[in-house]
Amino acid sequence: MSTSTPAENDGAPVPGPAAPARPRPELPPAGQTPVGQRPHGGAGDRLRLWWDALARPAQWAFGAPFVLFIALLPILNIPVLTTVGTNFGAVMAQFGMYALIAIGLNVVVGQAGLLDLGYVGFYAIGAYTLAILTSPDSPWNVTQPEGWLSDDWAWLAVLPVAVAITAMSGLVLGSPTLRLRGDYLAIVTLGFGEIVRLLADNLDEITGGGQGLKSVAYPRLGVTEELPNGVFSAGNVGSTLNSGVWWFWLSLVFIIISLLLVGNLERSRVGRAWVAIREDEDAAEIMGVPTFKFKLWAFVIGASIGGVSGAIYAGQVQFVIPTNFNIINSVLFLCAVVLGGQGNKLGVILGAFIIVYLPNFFLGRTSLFGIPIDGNAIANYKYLFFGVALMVLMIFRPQGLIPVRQKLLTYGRELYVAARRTLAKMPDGGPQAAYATSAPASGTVGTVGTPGSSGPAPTGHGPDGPDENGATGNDTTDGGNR
Amino acid sequence: MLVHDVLAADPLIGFDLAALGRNFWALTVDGLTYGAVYALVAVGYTLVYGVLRLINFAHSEIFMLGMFGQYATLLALGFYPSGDAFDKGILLTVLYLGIAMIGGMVVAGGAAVGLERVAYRPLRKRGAPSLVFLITAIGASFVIQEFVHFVLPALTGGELGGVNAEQPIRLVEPEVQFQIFGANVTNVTLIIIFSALILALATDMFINRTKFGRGIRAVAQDPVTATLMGVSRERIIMLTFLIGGILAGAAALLYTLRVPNGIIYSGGFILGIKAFSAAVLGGIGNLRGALLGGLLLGVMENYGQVVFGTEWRDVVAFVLLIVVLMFRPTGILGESLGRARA
Amino acid sequence: MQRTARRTTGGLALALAATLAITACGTQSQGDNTGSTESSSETGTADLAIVPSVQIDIDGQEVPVETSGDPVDPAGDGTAECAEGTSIAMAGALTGPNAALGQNILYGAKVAVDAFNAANAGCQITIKEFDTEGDPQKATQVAPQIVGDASVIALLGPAFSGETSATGDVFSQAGLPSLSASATNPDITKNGWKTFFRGLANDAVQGPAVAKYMVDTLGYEKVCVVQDNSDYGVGLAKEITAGLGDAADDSCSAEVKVGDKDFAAATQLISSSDADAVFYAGYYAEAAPFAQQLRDAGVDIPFVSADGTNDPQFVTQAGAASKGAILSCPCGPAPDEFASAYEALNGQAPGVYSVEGYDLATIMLTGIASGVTDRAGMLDFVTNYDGEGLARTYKWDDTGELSSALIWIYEVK
Amino acid sequence: MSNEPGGMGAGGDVGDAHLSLSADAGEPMAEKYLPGAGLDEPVLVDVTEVRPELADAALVDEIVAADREVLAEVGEPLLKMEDVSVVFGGLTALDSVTFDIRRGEILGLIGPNGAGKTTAFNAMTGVYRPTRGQVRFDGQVLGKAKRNQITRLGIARTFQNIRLFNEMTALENVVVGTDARHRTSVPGALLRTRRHRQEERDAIDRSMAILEFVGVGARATEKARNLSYGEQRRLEIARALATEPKLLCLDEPAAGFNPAEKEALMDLIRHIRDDGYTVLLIEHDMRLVRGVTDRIVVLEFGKVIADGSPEDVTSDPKVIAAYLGVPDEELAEGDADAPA
Repeated sequence: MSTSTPAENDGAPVPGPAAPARPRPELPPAGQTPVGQRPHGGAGDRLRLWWDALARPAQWAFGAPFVLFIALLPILNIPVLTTVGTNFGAVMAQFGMYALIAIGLNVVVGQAGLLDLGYVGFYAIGAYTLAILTSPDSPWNVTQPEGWLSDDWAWLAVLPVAVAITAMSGLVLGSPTLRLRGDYLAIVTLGFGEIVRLLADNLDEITGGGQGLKSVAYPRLGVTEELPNGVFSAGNVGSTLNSGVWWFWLSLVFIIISLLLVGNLERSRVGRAWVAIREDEDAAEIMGVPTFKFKLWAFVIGASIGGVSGAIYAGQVQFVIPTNFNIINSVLFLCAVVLGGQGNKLGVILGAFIIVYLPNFFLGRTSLFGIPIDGNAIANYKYLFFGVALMVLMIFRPQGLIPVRQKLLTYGRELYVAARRTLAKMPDGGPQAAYATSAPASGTVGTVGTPGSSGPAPTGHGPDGPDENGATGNDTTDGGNR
Repeated sequence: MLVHDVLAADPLIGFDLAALGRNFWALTVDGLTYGAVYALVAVGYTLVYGVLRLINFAHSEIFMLGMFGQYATLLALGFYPSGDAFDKGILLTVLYLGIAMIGGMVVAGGAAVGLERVAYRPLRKRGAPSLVFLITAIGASFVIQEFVHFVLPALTGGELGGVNAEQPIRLVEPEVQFQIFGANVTNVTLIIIFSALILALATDMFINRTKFGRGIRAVAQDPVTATLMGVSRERIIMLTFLIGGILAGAAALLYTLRVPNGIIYSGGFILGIKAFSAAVLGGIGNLRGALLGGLLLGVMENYGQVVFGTEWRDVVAFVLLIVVLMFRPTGILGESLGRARA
Repeated sequence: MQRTARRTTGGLALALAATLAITACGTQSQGDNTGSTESSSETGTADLAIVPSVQIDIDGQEVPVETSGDPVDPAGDGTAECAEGTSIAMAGALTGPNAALGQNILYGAKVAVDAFNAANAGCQITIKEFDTEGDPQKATQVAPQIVGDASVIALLGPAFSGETSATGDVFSQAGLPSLSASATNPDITKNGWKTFFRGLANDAVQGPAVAKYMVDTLGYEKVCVVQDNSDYGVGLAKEITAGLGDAADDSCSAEVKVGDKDFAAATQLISSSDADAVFYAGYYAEAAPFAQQLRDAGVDIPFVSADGTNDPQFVTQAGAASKGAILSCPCGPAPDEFASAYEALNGQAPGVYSVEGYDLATIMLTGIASGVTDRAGMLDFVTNYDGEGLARTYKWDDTGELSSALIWIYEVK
Repeated sequence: MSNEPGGMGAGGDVGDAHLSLSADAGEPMAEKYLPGAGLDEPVLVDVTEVRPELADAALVDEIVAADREVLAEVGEPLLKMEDVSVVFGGLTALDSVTFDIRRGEILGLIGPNGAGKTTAFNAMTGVYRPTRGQVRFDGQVLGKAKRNQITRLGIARTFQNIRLFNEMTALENVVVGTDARHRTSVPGALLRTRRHRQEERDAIDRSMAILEFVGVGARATEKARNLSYGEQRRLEIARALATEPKLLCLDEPAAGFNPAEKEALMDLIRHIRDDGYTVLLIEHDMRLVRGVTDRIVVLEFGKVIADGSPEDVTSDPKVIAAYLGVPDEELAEGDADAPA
């Protein structure tokens, strides 16, 4: 029981000098790189500080042209980028849906740290709500012939219902299971995803079971003579502006809305509560964070964003079948979040792009930069490449491509500006020297802490030794030397 | 109005207790047979979780490799795959069964140790958080599946692997031995349940009585202190994966006795998830819990299928898991191998 | 340390041998009667094959097998001229779980195209493959590429009913004739598409025909209908159950999942019911283990299934358990020279829907040979086509259904 | 496995039967794994640039001052331990402990290792529910309140092993403390209601003031894990102050400090007390305790053996015996009432 307490030997009543704390003879946790050797990202830091100091509207100003470029991508038809085997617009539409899911899942996994392996369940509930309410096959169809809802606005009218039902299912799944921690939660959510798929499979009177539900509603916009059902109908295939592109733009709109909303949440008490729960749930609870309530909110918000994406999917394909709401997709969504960088809204969108675009890039492509390749065979190996990519990435770049750079304060910007200014006028000796000399505030010792403690504080809760004030009545091990 | 007549028209979810009553014992015997396979695979999950706090998603693929391992051994022994059962007399059959099981164990055990060295050791060296381990495990599961799906047929000239399941080699033709309460008990059932029991006992003794077993329990409870006490953590982890692999290999042979045409690249995935649910059901990290969880899940699945309808099998399994975890978060027998960690 | 590791695993192996010894003496008591299952390894399933037995019409009555005229030869008279690069497209699942069915259709079509290209030097036709993985969303991504490719003047596919429903509008608005070799969901042709032609009888024909055949000709009173959850299985089971009427014993009817290998409960339900036969609506990957587990459980009532199981793989995987199984199929028996040409080209025996793939490709090729150069031309060629194929006579009514739909009954002997 | 303590009433976490303060968070996240690793130049910000008024220390004190209305006036007992016993299975960790903490004072709670200091601390902060007796705080009995409700009642605490939110910056850590008093939830944040914006502004102002108050203002935009050990200790105190407590409990805040830093910490604790807070200090180091506390309670084997001013407590023979053990000759005469 190697826990050391400062006064190893009980000080005599007459207070002798307290023995300086022997740093715990703990083994350095594997892989802990001492501070010194960490890469000193000069440029990276300055860039990051510059981005943080930007006001949010300014950040969106930088973002807008980039979003416009992404939106026009399917039309620009860039030679190498455009997929050969599959329609580029439709692939980008699928990317839009996966990006929405990644944002929703990021709230649950990236920010609140709740491992959810059954996220495809919410995607399925969103799709099926829309299909059940608008497909002529389903008994509860509310659109024109039987019901009262006119076909043109059916999709838009049912969307909020789909989001509401998915949010409720997030509540139903969350409330009993959120008391569980870590791996237990993962398995229970995996079970939930499977249960939703099997319900869709077995309740065939309502969900059409294995035969699925067809001609699901879609927005009837831009109706012209040669496009009797509007631009969003699957029939609109001819021109470059086919239905895939329109659905891609629609999903972009929803992506921007959800980025704004999640951004608002991130910069508020809710976002801070989530990150606190992710970092250390017990400490968060003691600091007054109602952890259960916010974990439930994370599930509900994640679920509703997944519901929106499900509704868009059902609208685009206009046919819903249970087969592709399976575990493999749940895992792919998780990989998109982890690949992109957990906790980073923009990073997970990049992750979603890689997951959707890469296999389609190879499909049907016979030569790449002149090298003849058999695109279909490579696409065939899709899961093999994903598996290898995951394993390699987790070893060398586990925090994902764009690591999290969270801003949790609504009005924290001036501080970053001030920080940037102090950094700018820092003498070449680097901040450390300047800091040591100037003792800015009164009463602070400010000097480097106790020996051997700079850098990552030996935060005491080392690998596994129970420590002094642990509960479970282990006062007996308090001093460890009784 | 609309909703009412849809639900009343034809009961979406049947509820037929009489059918359960009629077939109770037969379902129990069948349930125990599959439960035994779940149990042996669940032990692999429980050991690895107890020692490393890691859901070894790829363990289901280790089981699948075990199936191919025992199949390759039989091919090597000169068996020609045909739909019919081989009848070479009892002693020879048992000998071949033994050799095939050992072949399965060697392949599965080797694959498990290889998996640990390639996928998990580098992560442990870098002190990765548990989510990273999980993602690697999922990646490894994909890699092994697609290896058997595409690469293995290329390597073995189409002999092994590929899209279709292997043509079965049947060593034992199921013959009804005796009946308990009217349920037929075949020799295949006997072999599976007895072998599983013996293996479970052997593993239990190994964990609780031998030096290595103590090492595993020590590393499970407190890796740092165990290392200080001279227990080599890396070797113990390797041993844990080895035992998990061996049991999965044995389970693979027993499973193919019952389902000879189940040897396909995707044959292990769903079974693995069920086996892990069984391990969690019994109490993750608890050896006896895994065995109890496996048998219980096997039997409950069968009952659920008859009562609610055969399409509800997996739903019954997952609902059972969620209900147990809500009221007993550490599983039926509670965690024991490692610390109590909710 | 090393030695102990070896000794312990050795110990484990010993314990294992003991297990087997114990169970061996368990089986000892009945040692004498295992002798009964003769069959050394060689004879095995070599002699078991799916043999056509009789042809039935829609109300299950046997129809004399009239020797239909000789099937159209894709090679034609070798004088075909066509524009460079004219091609036909094939869309279906070439990867993913149902890859085998998509490949059967593609390889069948390749046999026809090879014969055509060999004979007609002046016109080389290529098959462009579009993989949909059997996933409707992937189909919506692939459809625009097919329609967008001007060189494609006919489409063999989409293979599954799900994909067809998802992309039907696309092809009908583009006027691209699409001949499906395997989509059997009856209400696909109710969407008013002018460009969809079903190359085989749909479930609404096969279902009642087989059901009546079972009840009237084979005289079963109680049949257990077991279905899987694929759109093919669900559709077919509905038709069969309707056709059987009260002969369908719902106490032992069950639904299993694609990918299942363990059918213990379903087998138990059937063995405890007094049904005369089991009808399985689904694909061979599940039918084989199901049949084998039925026989293992001592259930030896006849095993009836349909075109999804009518594949040599069913016999190889189910082995002895497939003996005596009755398999229906809208497809006619594949003549031997087609089977040998198929095996020579693709290295495997023809499977389910291979013959349809060949027949439909032949129709497209004869269309091209007769001077059709664009989609509209091909569309009206196919609409008015009336000719013999290997499987059946191909003549479509205005909704795209085959007019003369006869069902073949096969038996595994 | 040590048995789980019985009455873990507070906090309904079924699975978390004990407040695993010593939560063995498994392998600590290696440096490289923490998202955003790589920014390691200490980025300093002069808080007074952003909020010029914070340069004036008196104003800082005034902002940080406790303004929570308290039922008990100064000197009256704020927290009463009424005959509290806590029993874990066979082990009686606390044996009918009775003492109180008067408002406006710094109370030291000392005792040799294993005397039950930590159990008392957990019982006071509602982490354990006493097996017998009750804890009365500011007139209310701490019944089955959840841990986060107890923080809102007005008890804030630090941890012996620093448990900061490493991925958040120092300022964000303190703002999480202020969130305990906020009521904005998801709807408020989504629509950015007036209350939400108001709370956010107050949070930043108050947090910067508190950071200045404890002397970590310069590192406001620095990630908690990049701060030095001393600074992290101070940040934890700042985070506790941010929840506007009535009673601030410090659990061995000076662990690992050198004498100079201990001196500075004593100034800070006095400074907090003068700012209107009641402070409970658990500490081993007698020199520190004598120097700063107004009153000391000594525990041994779960029983209170002394309660009084630092001078007479440190000269009390029982306390010396508890700490040093009884010299042999007295033991021979058998007169020392060595504890059973």
